[in-house]
Amino acid sequence: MSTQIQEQETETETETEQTSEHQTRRLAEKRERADMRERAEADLSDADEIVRLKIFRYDPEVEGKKDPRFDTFEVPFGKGMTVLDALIYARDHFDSSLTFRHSCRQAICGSDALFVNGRQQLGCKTQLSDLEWPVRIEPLPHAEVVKDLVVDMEHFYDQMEAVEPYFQTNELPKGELEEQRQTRENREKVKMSTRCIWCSACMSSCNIAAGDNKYLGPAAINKAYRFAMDEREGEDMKEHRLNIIEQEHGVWRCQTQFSCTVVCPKDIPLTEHIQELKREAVKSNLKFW
Amino acid sequence: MRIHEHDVIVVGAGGAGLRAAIAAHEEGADVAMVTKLHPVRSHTGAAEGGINAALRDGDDWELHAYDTMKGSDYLGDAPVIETLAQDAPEEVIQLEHWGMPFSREDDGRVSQRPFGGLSFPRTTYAGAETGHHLLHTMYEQVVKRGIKVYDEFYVSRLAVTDHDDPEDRECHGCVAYDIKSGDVVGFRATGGVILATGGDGQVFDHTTNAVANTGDGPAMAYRVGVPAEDMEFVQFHPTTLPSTGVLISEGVRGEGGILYNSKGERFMFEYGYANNAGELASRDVVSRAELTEVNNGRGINDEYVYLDMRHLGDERIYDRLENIIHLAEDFEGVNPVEEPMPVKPGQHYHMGGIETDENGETCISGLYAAGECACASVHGSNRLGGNALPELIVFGARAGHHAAGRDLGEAKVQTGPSAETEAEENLDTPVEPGAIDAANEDVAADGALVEPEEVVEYAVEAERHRIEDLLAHDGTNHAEIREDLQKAMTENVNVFREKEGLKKALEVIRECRERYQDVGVSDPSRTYNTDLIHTIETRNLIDIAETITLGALAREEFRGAHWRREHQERRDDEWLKHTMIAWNDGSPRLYYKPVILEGENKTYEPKIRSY
Amino acid sequence: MAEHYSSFEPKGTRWLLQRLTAAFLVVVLAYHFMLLHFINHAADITFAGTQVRMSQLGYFLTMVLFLIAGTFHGVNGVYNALVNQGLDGTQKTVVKWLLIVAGTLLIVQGIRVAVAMTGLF
Amino acid sequence: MSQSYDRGLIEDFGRWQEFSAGMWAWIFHKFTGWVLIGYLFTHIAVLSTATVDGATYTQTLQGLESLLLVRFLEVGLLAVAAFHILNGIRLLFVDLGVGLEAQDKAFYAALITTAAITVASIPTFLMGAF
Ligand SMILES: Cc1cc2nc3c(=O)[nH]c(=O)nc-3n(C[C@H](O)[C@H](O)[C@H](O)COP(=O)(O)OP(=O)(O)OC[C@H]3O[C@@H](n4cnc5c(N)ncnc54)[C@H](O)[C@@H]3O)c2cc1C
Ligand code: HEM
Ligand code: SF4
Ligand code: F3S
Ligand code: FES
Repeated sequence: MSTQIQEQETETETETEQTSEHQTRRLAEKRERADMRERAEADLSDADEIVRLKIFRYDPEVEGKKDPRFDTFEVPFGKGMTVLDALIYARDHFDSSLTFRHSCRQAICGSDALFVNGRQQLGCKTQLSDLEWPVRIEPLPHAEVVKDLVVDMEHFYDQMEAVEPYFQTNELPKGELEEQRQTRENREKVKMSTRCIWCSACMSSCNIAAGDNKYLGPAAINKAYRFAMDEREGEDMKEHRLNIIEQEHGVWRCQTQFSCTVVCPKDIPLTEHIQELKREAVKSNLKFW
Repeated sequence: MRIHEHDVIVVGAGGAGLRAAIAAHEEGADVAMVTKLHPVRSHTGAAEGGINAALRDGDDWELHAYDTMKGSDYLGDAPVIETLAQDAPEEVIQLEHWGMPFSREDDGRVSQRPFGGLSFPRTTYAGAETGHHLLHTMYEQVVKRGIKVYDEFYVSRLAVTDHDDPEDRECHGCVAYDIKSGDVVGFRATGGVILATGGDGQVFDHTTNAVANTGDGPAMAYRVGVPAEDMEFVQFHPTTLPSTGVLISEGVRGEGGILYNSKGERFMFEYGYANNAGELASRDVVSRAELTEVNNGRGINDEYVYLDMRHLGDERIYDRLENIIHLAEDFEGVNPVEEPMPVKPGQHYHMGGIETDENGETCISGLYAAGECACASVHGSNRLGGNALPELIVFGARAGHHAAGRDLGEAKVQTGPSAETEAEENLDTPVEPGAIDAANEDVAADGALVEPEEVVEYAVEAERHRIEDLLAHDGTNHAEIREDLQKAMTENVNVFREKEGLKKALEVIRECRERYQDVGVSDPSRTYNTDLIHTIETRNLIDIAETITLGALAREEFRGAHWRREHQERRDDEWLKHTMIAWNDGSPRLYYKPVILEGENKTYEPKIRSY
Repeated sequence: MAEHYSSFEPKGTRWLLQRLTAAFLVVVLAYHFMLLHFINHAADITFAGTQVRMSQLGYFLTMVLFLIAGTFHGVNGVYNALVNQGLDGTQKTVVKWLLIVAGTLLIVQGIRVAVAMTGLF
Repeated sequence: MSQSYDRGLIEDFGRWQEFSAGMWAWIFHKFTGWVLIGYLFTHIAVLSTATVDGATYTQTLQGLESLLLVRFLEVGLLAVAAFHILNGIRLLFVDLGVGLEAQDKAFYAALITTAAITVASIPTFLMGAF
């Protein structure tokens, strides 16, 4: 129910404007950056240690950033500093166009999964002191780069949503304010799987997902696991859940590479969950035969 | 011009926004969510503790309401508090039916545990990640219902008619900046716009809130004429990690954790801040004690104190406080089994916000607010732990239902400037608050804009200009302004408040406003321009900071989370009233409206708050 | 866009068979290697020796089964590997049938060889 | 506005160096699997000489065995088969959900055992080749 009317005129107008203004803007940018550097330098001189960051830069529409490159930033290091802290410092003091997603700073929003020194990790949960310096920071591999460290997450969301990621049951209790019963053991069983924060680190690390774009991927399968194993949904629904993950690009694609399990910032035993679903699927198929 | 049309538009997709969208959908409305973060990235996910609801025998909603009223230090409105207590059980069971993985009892029912300030263990929880599960469970329901989500769309302006009196104005939609493509997009809402933009902790430089919690909703509503209510009431948490603001739960002190200053003194006792309760004194007492230590030169690095739990022994730590070890290691690089953890107070929750009634509606028809950005008011001057999450689902649902046309009955809470009973006449501000050029840039000033389509189109056009200007202008970097603002707020408007400091803060805020006139965005890109977004947010922070400080300066008493050096007592005779600030088209005006203490079955008598 | 699951086909069958054949192959392959490289050195193999072994029904059947299991396991493994790399559509169908034909030919030829080795026909 | 850039080499550079155990195991298993199926086809082809007559069969086999290259290839085949079997066992355990925490150690063990078997078998394989 949406009306989308493209306004041709303004669009072309702004475009020409942009190119003509580009020079001046870039010069001004440079001046500004020099200013910021100066201020930052004052900070640098009393810092004991400097950490060097090599950050991937790319912007499809800015001259000079169309070809991807690595920029080096030198950031004063302090105890307890995380990769995200360093990125924020670099952005606020050296180059305000440095772009990355972040929000909670406490490993719960899942927006800052990055490729740091060749491994998928959350910027906010990675101590600089645990890394080899200089620190190389890139956007997540196997995802389209939108700009700098920001990647397109649509594909990941699509996969997550393809497994019917919502609770379904036909047997809700009748009484008013009556909850469904769930044993502690059963809650314990699904507990780890419910901790996923949709950061997509696992998906990015999986070679199979890289090769087969339709592969559901570890996070989505884990999501399916979360419901399939929840006793509150009932047996019928479990059957249905297994059908979903048994699809061509479902669990059978997993080659137990374990890299998803290795990188998951929430320590979810993804491979184990996938394997368990494979066995469950075989078991239920054996019932059919 | 791209204009999307829906019955109900929900701005923000945290707990409150998601619940509102589901409610509107239940009502049969065509609802869409517009959010600057993908829903699962919202800060509701960070809540750990739990959700209060009177579910069991021996407990009932009246007890919950009573506890909440007492916790609010009698500044909450009874009809709203009672609505919260009455609706919470049903809403929590609803969550359970949607599959939320609550912690369980042996008999398979949802577990409840005791929480500070509650007379009954009524806090339901899901491990130490209640908010995460609440957020994800509701997003799942949104996916199930196929509700349209415009994710990574930054709402920067409300489309409101241009009547002189805010109470005559109507909201017809909003304008958003599509972060990925750089388009300015209009949203037309035939039923209503629900703001659910969450907290505004970024006003301070140290907070448990997310970087995205910049108070956009309250700032936008405030500027189109909705009064801001009780803004001076900001809750601080005494134990947060200095570098990130990550919260170290009260559990550490509960288990016997000890606070030390740089001289190794157990200052809670040594300097008599709380000779009986010591580390277990209430949040505000501990926060102030910590800051006093630092101010008196007994802090470490002039910044924080130590929270030590080593003496508890490895076994007990691993058994009960394991997650604390991970938090300290991951976010502070400290292993709390081997060394003490640095902690300092941090902003945690804002009780004040957009003035609404118990149906979530503001004085502008068609404009609603729910969640932390709203002030109905449930929490009064102090929020009890575990009461924010039920607020999200209860008032989120009510706002959603009401916007979609369900009849919820006449609201008991009066809203808008007409509810004023008393004006603030002699507030002594060192500088003029409000817009620099008093002219109202937020509503077309000629009073001609009333047609819904026009209102939205005008707003889109205005916003497009503002963004073009910001992009074209090379001026001050917003980050400098933001940093100075946050520092000033933390220095002067945090747990310690005194007249001179508050005035100082107002001066800095004014300066920030002036510097903001010259702000520019140096990233020329249309694609994912976070520089631009942060620049717009900074404007909102300035407005919010000002309301907090004005409220704090006006309220000459010590109530709940608001402490004044000059006024160390709660003064019910004079201050049993809500502080209201109206933007007043650019020149803010303070006034008061009464607190409603008459509940359904009883009237709440203010008592001394002691536990 | 993510593909929603469509028609129900237990993909688990091939997965299970891959594991079962693998388990079988471990034993037989080890036996095969031992017998033909360590007990009887490969260099000393003669038709006569082969014939003696092949003429025992048990050994004959084991070897035929070995062949079938090995072929299925190998061909199915290759197919999976290609699908994992995103092989799709007509290409996938073509490859599938190519592999089935190749596998069948291998088994047929293998059995012919085995039969020849018995020297009975 | 999908002008996304294919990171190509930039992405691949530095990726394989940081592969984890499970990924290497996957690559080696794949590689060895392909070698083995390739060998199976060749093997049957060679053995097909049996359908001509016994003498040709014996001649072909012994002719091949007298080539030093073939002897070396056989050592290689053993190595490949040994790894595929050992890692195959590891994978079977993984499928059964047994010992998942030790999967990386199991991979290293498979590598070492393969090396040991290969080295130990060299004398047998090369016997009489010189
Ligand atoms: C660390 C921590 C622990 C807590 N623990 C508890 C607890 O145990 N119990 C309890 O009851 N409460 C707790 N709280 C409080 C409670 O979690 C919050 O008050 C509540 O989650 C706020 O929810 P919300 O839906 O209002 O906002 P949020 O969840 O913050 O969501 C805000 C939404 O608005 C969107 N948004 C914001 N601005 C814009 C804009 N301009 N345009 C478009 N979209 C926008 C964002 O994208 C986001 O989706 C805790 C808070 C914190 C910080
Ligand atoms: C004649 C001998 C064998 C041949 C020709 C062979 C061939 C193959 C091939 C081609 C693959 C696919 C690899 C890929 O690209 O992913 C494979 C996979 C596999 N092989 Fe073998 N193999 C043989 C023996 C064995 C043995 C003895 C085992 C012992 C356990 C084994 C276990 C496995 C397993 C478990 C897989 C599946 C890997 C996966 O899909 O997860 N194989 N094999
Ligand atoms: S499973 Fe782990 S790595 Fe994957 S998206 Fe969820 S939290 Fe991230
Ligand atoms: S990395 Fe990929 S192959 Fe399976 S175990 Fe994890 S999904
Ligand atoms: S910033 Fe939220 S997960 Fe890192």
